[in-house]
This record gives sequence, C-alpha cells and structure tokens, in this order.
Amino acid sequence: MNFQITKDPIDMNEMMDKVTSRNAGAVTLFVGTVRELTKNKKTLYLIYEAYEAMAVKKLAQIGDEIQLKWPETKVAITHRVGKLEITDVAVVIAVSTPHRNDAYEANRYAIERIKEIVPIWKKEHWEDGQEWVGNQLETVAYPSGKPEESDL
Amino acid sequence: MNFQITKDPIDMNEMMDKVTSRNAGAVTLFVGTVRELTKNKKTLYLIYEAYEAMAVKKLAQIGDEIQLKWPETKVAITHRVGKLEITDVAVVIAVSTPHRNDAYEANRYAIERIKEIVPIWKKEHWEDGQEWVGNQLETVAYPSGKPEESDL
Amino acid sequence: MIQVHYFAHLREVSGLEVENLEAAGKTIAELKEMLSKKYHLAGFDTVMTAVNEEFADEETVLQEGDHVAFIPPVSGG
Amino acid sequence: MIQVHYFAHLREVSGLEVENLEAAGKTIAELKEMLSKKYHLAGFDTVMTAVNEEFADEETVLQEGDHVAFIPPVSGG
Repeated sequence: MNFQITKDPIDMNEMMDKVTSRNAGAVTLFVGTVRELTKNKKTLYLIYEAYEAMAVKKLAQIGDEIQLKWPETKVAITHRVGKLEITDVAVVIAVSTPHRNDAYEANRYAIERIKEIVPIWKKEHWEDGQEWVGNQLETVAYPSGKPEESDL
Repeated sequence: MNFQITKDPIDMNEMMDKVTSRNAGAVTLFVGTVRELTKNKKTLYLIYEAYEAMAVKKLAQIGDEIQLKWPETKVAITHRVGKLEITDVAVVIAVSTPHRNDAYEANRYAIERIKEIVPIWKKEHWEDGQEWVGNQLETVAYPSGKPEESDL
Repeated sequence: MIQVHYFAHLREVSGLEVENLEAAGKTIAELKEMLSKKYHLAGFDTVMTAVNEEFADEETVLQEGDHVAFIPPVSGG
Repeated sequence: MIQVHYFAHLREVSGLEVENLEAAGKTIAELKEMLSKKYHLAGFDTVMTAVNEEFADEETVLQEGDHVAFIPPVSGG
C-alpha cells in the first residue's frame, strides 16, 4: 500500500518504513501542511476531496515515473482527505535512494506531478467565504480537454 | 532541544513536531540511513562518535545560517551516535518553510554543512576490516589547520 | 448507461456525486455540452475528463458501462 | 593546565579520550608538534583544531583552562 488516500492522520514513521531499504543511504520526506496565511488571507480550515480510485492510480504512476528516472528508488505517497485544520498534514511523499541528491530531486518531482495530474481538490474556508482552489500551478486551461501528452 | 546528539533511535513524528508552525506550508525531512553497499564493499555496521558539546553548537549554527538565508524557517537536526546497523537512521534534518522550494533548498544546505563543519565521525566495519572514514566531501586537507573562513 | 462522477464545485453546482445517463455513442464533447445545459455548468473548458480513471480527450466516444469523471483543475499537495 | 580531547583514529592511536597538559602559552602548532612526537600521530596536517568548541587556527595561543580538541576530517550525515 505505497500509494494511498486516507481520512486519517499520516504517521511519519510508517511512511519511512515503507521506503526503508538496505540499499538506501538517504530518505527524503516531503510533508505538505495547512498554512494559516496565503496572500494575507487567513484560512480557517480546508476540505480535501479526491476521486479516490483514480488518485491512487495516478500516485502509483508517479512512483513508476520516478523509478524510470531514478533507478533503485523506493517511493510512497499518502494524501489525506476530509477536513484539515491549520498545521495538519495533507500529504507525505517518501523517497529512498542510494545517494542523497537523487532523494531530493525525485521527491520534488513527485510533488510537482501531484499538482498536475492527481485528481484531488482543496476547498479553502476563510472568515468571509469559501472557494474550491484551482490548480496551484496556474495552468488551468486545457484546450484539448485533458493535460498535454507530456503531462499524462 | 532542536539540535541534538543522541544514542537512541530518532522518532520522525517528534522531528516533525519540532518544526511545525502555523506559518509553514511545507516540511522536508532528510533521513540519512546506513547503506549496506558502498563501492561494492559490504558494510556490517557503523560506529558514530561525536564531540558532543561542539557538535550541538555547530548544528545550531547551521540552523542560524538557514534562518538568515531563508527567513521564516524552522529547523531541527538530530544526529545519532553509537553502533548503527544497516537501515538504521543516523541523522534527521527537519525544515519547515512557508513555501515548498525553500524547504528542499534549506534542507539540502543543512546536510552539506553537516558534512563540512560538525565534529562527528564514522567508523565503517566490513567483513575484512574497519576504518574511520575521512570526510565524504573529499576535501580532507586543511592547510591552515582549520576550514576556510567561508566554511566556519 | 454510463456513470458520471462530479467533484469539487461541479458536485456543488449539479447537486450530484454520481448519476447514470444514456450516453453511449456520444463523444465527451457532446456529453459536456448536454450537461452544461442541463445544470448550467460554467467553465467546462478548464475541466479535464477521465474515462475509466484515465484522462481522455474530447473526441473519445463513450461505450456502454463507461465511468466518466469531470476533473476540475486539481489542487492537491 | 589545558585539557586535550581526542576523537576517532586519534583516540585509538593515543589510547586517550582526554588528558591534561601544561601547555598554556604555546600555540596550537607547537602543541601539535609536541603531541605528534609523543604519540607518533601521523596525518596531523589534515586535522582541524578547536579551542573551547570553536575552530581555531595554528597560531592561536593557548590560555590556562582552555579545552583543545583535534578534529579529524568529519564524516557525519
């Protein structure tokens, strides 16, 4: 179960265990947390929603892409859904590699890809309103109705 | 206690808690683990030794350097000493920042600096021998008897 | 019958999580046009479509039993 | 008296973790020379020195009560 959508808090030690390997000298964990202030607007809480079956597939695809680009890598990604408060953990990406530079590079690749192709949405709740947030990369227009070939 | 040398296993959730902040949207954890194979030599176990008082000071200095370069950052570093087996965790660096790119950059800076200025040593034990490992950056000559000014 | 899944603001506007429709033989583009009239869904141009959990393009022809999901710009992470 | 700390291979070669020496007024370079003869310590040229837990250079003059540590190339991480 290296690629998961969950309603529960994510345990860092478990994420670490999923990628531990006798061959690994480095593990990077990226943890996305709920920040209070974005562009001077104060978030009260967030709701995350996922198309779970497809999201799990797309997370696994990102894992496959990483193993092609960085051989001997192990990857685990868990994204939480439901109501998240300030400082709660939304996503954890764990990557182990024999050498440390790859662990940083591969991890960063994973978070960028999540923001492109994984069907998960975030609704921000502020004191004075609420809104489903469009994609954070601000590449919201898909003239062909789907991401470009290179994004799949 | 954000900068520590310890004989005990390092808990990832605790490291995470040390840097959690309402202002942080991203946390990176770098975890250095004991790898079995290095240049085709099979490691049995490692012994880490530290000049503890100075090591803690130098870890805290790295934290200060990061806060100067990347404002609004929180940093925690724990390095383990004693006998470590294959897959054991030797070091954890936790960095939280408002935005994710900084979390990767600042974390990577920390591991490079640890390998330059923190008085910790590693003895490799193989099937056919043992050796204290010189610095991994292979900048072992200090003609002036100390690191260059820029390294302090 | 095909099954249509709605998410995020599309779920709120349509008032539905999922519905079954007679739409086999139609293209995604035709289905989108039909639904945007039915539910007054604006902004379908920035919405991706998945058929059976894979991204699909506007010309894809729907088959009996397909699961179609509209994927607004994602914001995970 | 000054206190001298040994680590890693220096600890093994000298057989000591720490010792007290009459060396106030000497420079680090002079102390190094003295100790490399006493313990047949090779490779002192790649060894850094810390005085009171801060890196110090070869010309630093030792004061009564100083803690000196020899820092072989580090390999933490």
